[in-house]
Amino acid sequence: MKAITCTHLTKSYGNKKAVNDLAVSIEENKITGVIGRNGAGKTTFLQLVAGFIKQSEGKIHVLGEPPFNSLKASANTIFINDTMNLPTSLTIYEILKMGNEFYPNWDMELAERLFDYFSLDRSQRHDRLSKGMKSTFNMIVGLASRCPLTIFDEPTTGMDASVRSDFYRALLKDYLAHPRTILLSSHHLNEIEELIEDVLLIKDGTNHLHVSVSDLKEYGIGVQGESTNLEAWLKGKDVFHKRELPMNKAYAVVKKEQLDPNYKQAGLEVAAVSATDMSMYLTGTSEGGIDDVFK
Amino acid sequence: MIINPDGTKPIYVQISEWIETEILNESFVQDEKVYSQYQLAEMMNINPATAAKGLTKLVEEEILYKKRGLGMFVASDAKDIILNKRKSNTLTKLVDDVVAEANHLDVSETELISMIQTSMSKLRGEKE
Amino acid sequence: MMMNIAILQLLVFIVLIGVIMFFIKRQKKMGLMTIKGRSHNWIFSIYLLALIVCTVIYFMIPSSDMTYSEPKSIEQSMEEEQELHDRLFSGDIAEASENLRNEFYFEFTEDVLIVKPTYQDNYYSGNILFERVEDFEDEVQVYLYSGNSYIDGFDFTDRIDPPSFVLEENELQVIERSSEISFAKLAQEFTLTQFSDRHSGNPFHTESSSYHGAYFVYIQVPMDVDVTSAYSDIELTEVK
Amino acid sequence: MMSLSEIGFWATVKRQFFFKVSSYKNAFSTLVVLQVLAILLSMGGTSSMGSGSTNVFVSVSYYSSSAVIVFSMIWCFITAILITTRAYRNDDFAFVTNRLTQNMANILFLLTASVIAAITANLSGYAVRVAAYALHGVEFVASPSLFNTPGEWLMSVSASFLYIFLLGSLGYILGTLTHLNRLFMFIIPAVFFGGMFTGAANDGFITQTVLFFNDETSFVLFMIKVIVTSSLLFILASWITNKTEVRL
Repeated sequence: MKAITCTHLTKSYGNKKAVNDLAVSIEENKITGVIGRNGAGKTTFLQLVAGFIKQSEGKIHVLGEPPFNSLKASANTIFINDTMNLPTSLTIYEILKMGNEFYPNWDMELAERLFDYFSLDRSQRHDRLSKGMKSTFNMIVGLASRCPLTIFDEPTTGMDASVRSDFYRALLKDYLAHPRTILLSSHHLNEIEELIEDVLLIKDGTNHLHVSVSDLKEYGIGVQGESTNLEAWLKGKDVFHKRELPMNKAYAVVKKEQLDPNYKQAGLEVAAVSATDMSMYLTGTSEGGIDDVFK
Repeated sequence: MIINPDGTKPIYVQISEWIETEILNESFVQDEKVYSQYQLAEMMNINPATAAKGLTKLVEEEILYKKRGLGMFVASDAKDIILNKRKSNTLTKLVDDVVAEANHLDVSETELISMIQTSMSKLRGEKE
Repeated sequence: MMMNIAILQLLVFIVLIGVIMFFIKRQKKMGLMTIKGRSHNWIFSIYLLALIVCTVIYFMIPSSDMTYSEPKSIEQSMEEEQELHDRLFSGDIAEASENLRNEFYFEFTEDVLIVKPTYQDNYYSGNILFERVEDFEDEVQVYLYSGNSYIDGFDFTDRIDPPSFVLEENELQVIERSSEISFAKLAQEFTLTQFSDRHSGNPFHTESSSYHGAYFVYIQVPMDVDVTSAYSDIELTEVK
Repeated sequence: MMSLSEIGFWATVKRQFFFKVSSYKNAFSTLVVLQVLAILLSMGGTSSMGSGSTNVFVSVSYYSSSAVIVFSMIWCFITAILITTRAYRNDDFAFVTNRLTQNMANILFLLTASVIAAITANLSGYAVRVAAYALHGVEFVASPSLFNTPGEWLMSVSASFLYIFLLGSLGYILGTLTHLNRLFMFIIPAVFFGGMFTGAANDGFITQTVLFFNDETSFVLFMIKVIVTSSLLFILASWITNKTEVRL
């Protein structure tokens, strides 16, 4: 069964299409990383999935039904975001108890343990928490709710490195014990690369690539050599990235399947490309990089 | 073992290589059950699907065998397979390097072959 | 006067709305426009307790401290006064003793009695009656009657200082004294008056009705005494 | 594998309602502040009348909790506007809801708030009177029928409740309209209170609307008018909000 399926999914604000003709189908009980640059449409896509907003065009099904205004989708989905609203008149501990009331799978014991582990103050109010503490608290809500569809949108904003790794570890352990569909958005993949199974790369509001992380790692290959030789060799190939190097050399990233054996004759060297770099090249705006600015 | 996510080697390859090393170290002996994908995920802090892929790779190479519902076990000739694989991998790499170096130094193919033959007869002579 | 009240009310509400809007603007995510901070459950509890205590106290106020009034219509008051008027004009003062407010006795040896009421705004609102009594000899008897005064059915006639009389030579002066009366009335909420016959159509204005009883000066003089007024426009009525 | 949970409509409304009661509980502190303010204003006598007949000057101070009821109406109005603002609407979506359950829970909350406000406002009448009794060394007059019967007290509470709830539903629809266009935020209160108290629009829509309720001398008809009007306003508000999105 698919947890999320969408076709031609479009969400426009005025003339701008935040999500544009996106088609994707995400399998149940997988952790999927939603990766994209700022403004690529990640949050809009996740809000559509959470049923917070209604699509302008296309179709979306979450856990079997359109999520907008669906009580079933709401009960089985939780959306965690650093700007998420929580009542400020309740203490954060009261909010946990409220979550316990609302979410059928809520694990209060887990919530309390995490609460104590991260030494949160029970009588504190959500709006008074520091950015990092707020993210930590939101993360606890997201984990404890044990929703069949759990969405974390940039969950680690403001967290320090140790809390961050604690969070990913907690997420993994809880996922192992209670497998569920998890969407985890981030603009850098390297942090979550080990954790996720699939990657959904979003660029310009649409599904740019949806593959497993290991496939992403073997998706492209870096080629390096004399500029002129490289140029000649690159003809007719899909180039994801290219940059000039000192001494008239250049580096380019192409699709691995397009690596023909004659590269050695052209005096070129090859090297694998990390998934993080690959995702960066794929979601980048143009072939050129920051170096082009300084030409 | 520490997973290196920035490395160019996919994580599942790192996992399978680690298990191979454990078998060579005899941490796992013949017909012993190895870690499950969940144990690996927990230990290495990785997605269980990635761990499963690493295990599957070893099953494909017949280093491990699968018992339905019970888990993965070390094959009887696992050690040999690993050793052979590593040998051939290492040797191939060395040969590649030699060829590349010979190319740089303008050493012709026949010259290189004769160098290898000399080296081999020297080795034979030492043994005798 | 009414205009000023309307403007005042408007001002109060503009200020109130302003204050509320200020709170909304300032604390866009506060615990519902309140004093910031922790929950204020105790504020509400204390308030409720205070209200209940006040309710108990209210019912413990001795009933003697309160005057209860039946609402009385103006027509009813006017009818009562007309009755008094008719009695006095027919000389039936024994029947009017209920409305007697003051009486004076003077020795009088003159031939003409000049009644000099106190003018207010060039106008005297009372009635002056006189009666020639057969067995009167060198004497004048002055009775002051008045109709009852009501506000919202509450009879405050007793609280008014009635005018007194002074005889100087042959001039009978009416000395009016001013009275200031203030009292509190427990009104009903507009949510109740709306569905009763006292509905006024304005939730901010409690309907009130007041009636001021008129004065009747009743003078008894000997048969041979003439009674005149100090002012030409004041009418004297002889009761026969 | 985690099985999907089915949640009933009314179960969700119930949870949302209890959530609102506990997270909006501070609104009741505001109610206390406003009612105390109104009580203090009422202690001077809500209306005083000077009347002179020649040399007699009479002044009467009327003591009632009418002002407290009016303040409670304003409170409910403002509270209803507040709970329609984005900040509060979005809070609900942190937990389980859809737009219909959200509106239902809001209506239930406003109903509860109106009942509480009506009861305290009517109780405060005694506070006003006790204060008048204690503070003013003046003649004290009471109508014989003043709140002597529980039936009358109940009717006053019910009528207060209906008035307060009516204002709540008005605030709710106006708050919802401001979702559509920000300009409503300033236009509506200005027109409403301006029109109500200056008397400028004596035959205008606002006066007619006020009279529609305030001139109704039959309690049953009044009740029907309020219930029908509030229901229509809430249905309209629910219809408008059924398409609103949660913006972060």
